[in-house]
Amino acid sequence: MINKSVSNAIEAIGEVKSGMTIAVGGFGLCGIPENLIAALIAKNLKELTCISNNAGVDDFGLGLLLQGKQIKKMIASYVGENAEFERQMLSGELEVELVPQGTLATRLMAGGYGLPVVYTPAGVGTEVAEGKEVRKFKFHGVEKDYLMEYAFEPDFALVKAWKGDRMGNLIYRGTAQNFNHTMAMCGKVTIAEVEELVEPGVLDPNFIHTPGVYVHRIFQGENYEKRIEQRTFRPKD
Amino acid sequence: MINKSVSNAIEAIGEVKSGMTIAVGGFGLCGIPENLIAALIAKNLKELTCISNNAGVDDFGLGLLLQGKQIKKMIASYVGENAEFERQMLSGELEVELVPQGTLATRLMAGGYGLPVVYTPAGVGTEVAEGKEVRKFKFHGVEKDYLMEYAFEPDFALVKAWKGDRMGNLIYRGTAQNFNHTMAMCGKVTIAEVEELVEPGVLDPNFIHTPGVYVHRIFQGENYEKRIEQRTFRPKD
Amino acid sequence: MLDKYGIAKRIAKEIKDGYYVNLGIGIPTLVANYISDDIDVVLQSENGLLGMGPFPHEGEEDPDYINAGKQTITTLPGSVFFDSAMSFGMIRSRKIDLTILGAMEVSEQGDIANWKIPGKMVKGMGGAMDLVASAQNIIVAMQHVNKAGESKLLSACTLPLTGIKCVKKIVTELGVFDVLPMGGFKIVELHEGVTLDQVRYSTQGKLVE
Amino acid sequence: MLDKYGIAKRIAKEIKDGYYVNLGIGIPTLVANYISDDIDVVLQSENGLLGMGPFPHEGEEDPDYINAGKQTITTLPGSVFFDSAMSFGMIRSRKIDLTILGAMEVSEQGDIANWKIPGKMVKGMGGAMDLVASAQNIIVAMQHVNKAGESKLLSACTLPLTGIKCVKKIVTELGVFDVLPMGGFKIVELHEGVTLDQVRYSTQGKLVE
Repeated sequence: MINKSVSNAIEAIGEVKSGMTIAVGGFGLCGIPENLIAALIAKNLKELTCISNNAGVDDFGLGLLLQGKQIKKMIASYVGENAEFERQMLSGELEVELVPQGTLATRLMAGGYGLPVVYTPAGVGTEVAEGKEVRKFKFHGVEKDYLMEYAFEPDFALVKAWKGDRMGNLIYRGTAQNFNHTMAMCGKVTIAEVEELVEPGVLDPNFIHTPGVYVHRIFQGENYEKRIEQRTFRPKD
Repeated sequence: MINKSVSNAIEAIGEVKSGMTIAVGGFGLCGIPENLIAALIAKNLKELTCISNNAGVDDFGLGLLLQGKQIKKMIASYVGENAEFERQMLSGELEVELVPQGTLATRLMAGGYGLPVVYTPAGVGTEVAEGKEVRKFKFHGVEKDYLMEYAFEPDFALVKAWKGDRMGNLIYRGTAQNFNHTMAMCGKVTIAEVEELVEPGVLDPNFIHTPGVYVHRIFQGENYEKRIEQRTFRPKD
Repeated sequence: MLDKYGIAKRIAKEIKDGYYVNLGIGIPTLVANYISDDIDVVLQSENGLLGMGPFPHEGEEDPDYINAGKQTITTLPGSVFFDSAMSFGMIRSRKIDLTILGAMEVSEQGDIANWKIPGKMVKGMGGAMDLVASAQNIIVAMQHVNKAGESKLLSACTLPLTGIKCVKKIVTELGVFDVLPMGGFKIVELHEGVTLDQVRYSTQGKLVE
Repeated sequence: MLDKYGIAKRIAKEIKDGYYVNLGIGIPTLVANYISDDIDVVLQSENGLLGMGPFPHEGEEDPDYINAGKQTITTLPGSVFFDSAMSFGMIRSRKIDLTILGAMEVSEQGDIANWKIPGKMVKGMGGAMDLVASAQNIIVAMQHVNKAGESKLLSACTLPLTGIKCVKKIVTELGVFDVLPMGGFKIVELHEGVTLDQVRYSTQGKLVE
């Protein structure tokens, strides 16, 4: 059995260096790799380029890296929940590249599927299209313009799954899957933290989201806070 | 609850017409939609263009459609197990387009993911590249040639799953998943036969392979033969 | 004249039995409350869920179950979770029948601007550009005029665009308008108590009466 | 001189601990029998399986569990099933460390021909073109000469190509040969009882001794 398990987040991110490009899973604060983010802070890695759908909130998620001025460039689709982010962006300390959410997901997918580019209609006719190749294709019976977008090839992908085994096979729970699976597939090196680490053979081979071949190191995370951004309830019946 | 279930294969293929392009799931004889193939025979539809990794064997799978001269064109990666196929191809009755297996899968995936084209390195420098756009991309640190390949947009996709619910959610078993999931996603209309049809809520929402949004009709198949092509055993211990 | 609940209720009538629907943030989210019990509809949340249910009861919230607005939600029988790439794959491949979203401006060509105001903090486009570029049927839910009293139905958008030639229908507090293929806002209906003059006054773009 | 089992056994030595390996049909399939018990290796079958186990015991065969050669197989703890698109996705994105396949011809540039003989029934390329176009490390297992006694290590392939400039190593009944980046078959080792003259005689392409 190939054993990819390590004991903790610090050991897991051993090779991550300042200046690298890292993809970080999660949507908002849902499904973020809490332990790996803490390890990036503990090791005080700097000048990171982070690819993540969002940038956390001021005191949680990637917001913690922003507090420590560890991020040089943020590639995201929506970054609205974070005052420190706004301050650094407006002051020019932080470089920001906004990418439509579907384009973000698809460029990550392209990396994992070995496709150097994809053509997507998102952003045609908008400022997102500036400087990009535009090409017409007929598809679904309609001829329209598409933008050529490059695959992401991050140095590291840091993802969070629900359960995983020592061979790196991962399963996610609910909407915490979000970008984690796609990012896991495209990291040059992928590190996964899981709520429960099990032995190979425990997970049903029919129902694994991310095959272990994509995962290089795995560990069981600790003290998950799993903070909720918008606690919304229905009226009492 | 959206109810997509119909009572049988004949009802399910109601709108399939002669001359249409249909994607048919399975790898060899594993995971083929046995009931749907039988219905195509019963309705004696002709001039079909079939996209399928293989063409069955003489007396099973798509081979049965070949016997009835129902296929005009076959798009496949490997067609070696079928004498009638060979006869029709050599006589010019049957048009054959051979596509590398990964290109086949990826063109189907592109259809389901709304990507009009993909670039793949398979077939560069071979006869598969003839007439195709070749373009250099740098990916994985290597600059090399890729071929532009178009997404498949079949009129119908006929797939076979293990279990499914009335909303069209599907799960597959073992290597019978193969092309079925990918094809289910790209059919303009997708019809699924399953070994066991259940009510919505029975299948775990975390472990559905093909979301029901891709599936238009579903029914529980009958009398699965599930023939094995190469029955191979290990020596007795 | 309708309030935001009225707009949501009116839009709900556009939803047909068997539809898969994506609801944006704001008024569109309210639409879910007015979908007829007589029809079966599946709500997609682009962060990876088909079959979104109502908000949870207090104490039953689950941090792993959220919608695209990061609100806690529940599932329904037949729900499915999936990853973001598949989510936008199904959007691009036109499996979603109807997309309802808010806007700052819509042009008479169907262009939409709803993500960025120059000079203000830019939060990002999220999934809006993908949705408008691919959806086959887009309804915009918005106020007819902005807070400064300026029309939001324009001959051309003044704000940075989210997508071009994509909006099919607009529902405002004043009425329902189809965006015509050759350009122009066609009055489909005026809400109760609204006069044609009111609409003319509040619409800067070409109105087709 | 080695028989096909010997060739398979020799190739097995190229497999390192932790490798993910794709084995083609024919001699490559035999390689699985000779992988050292001291190392952990995962076999990929491109029809959608990582962690291929041995053939089943008689009576335990399962029609839903087959390999790319359509043979009945078993799984191992940690196995995963997936769809064909993901399978070739992982091949293209270079997650498979080693691909071992047969060939009819290999050129001194590393071109390979293994799918089509003009005038004979064409069965198709299956997954071979995808594998050779993407694999970072390809070993060819084959006989040094064909049934007509003609060399299969050529200056240029005569048969229709499967892929270009991709083969890194060849193991035949005579020896082990690296395909050099600048072209040529570099002799890495001669099998027991094989003379240099035998290899020279059987190799039409440029031999680097």
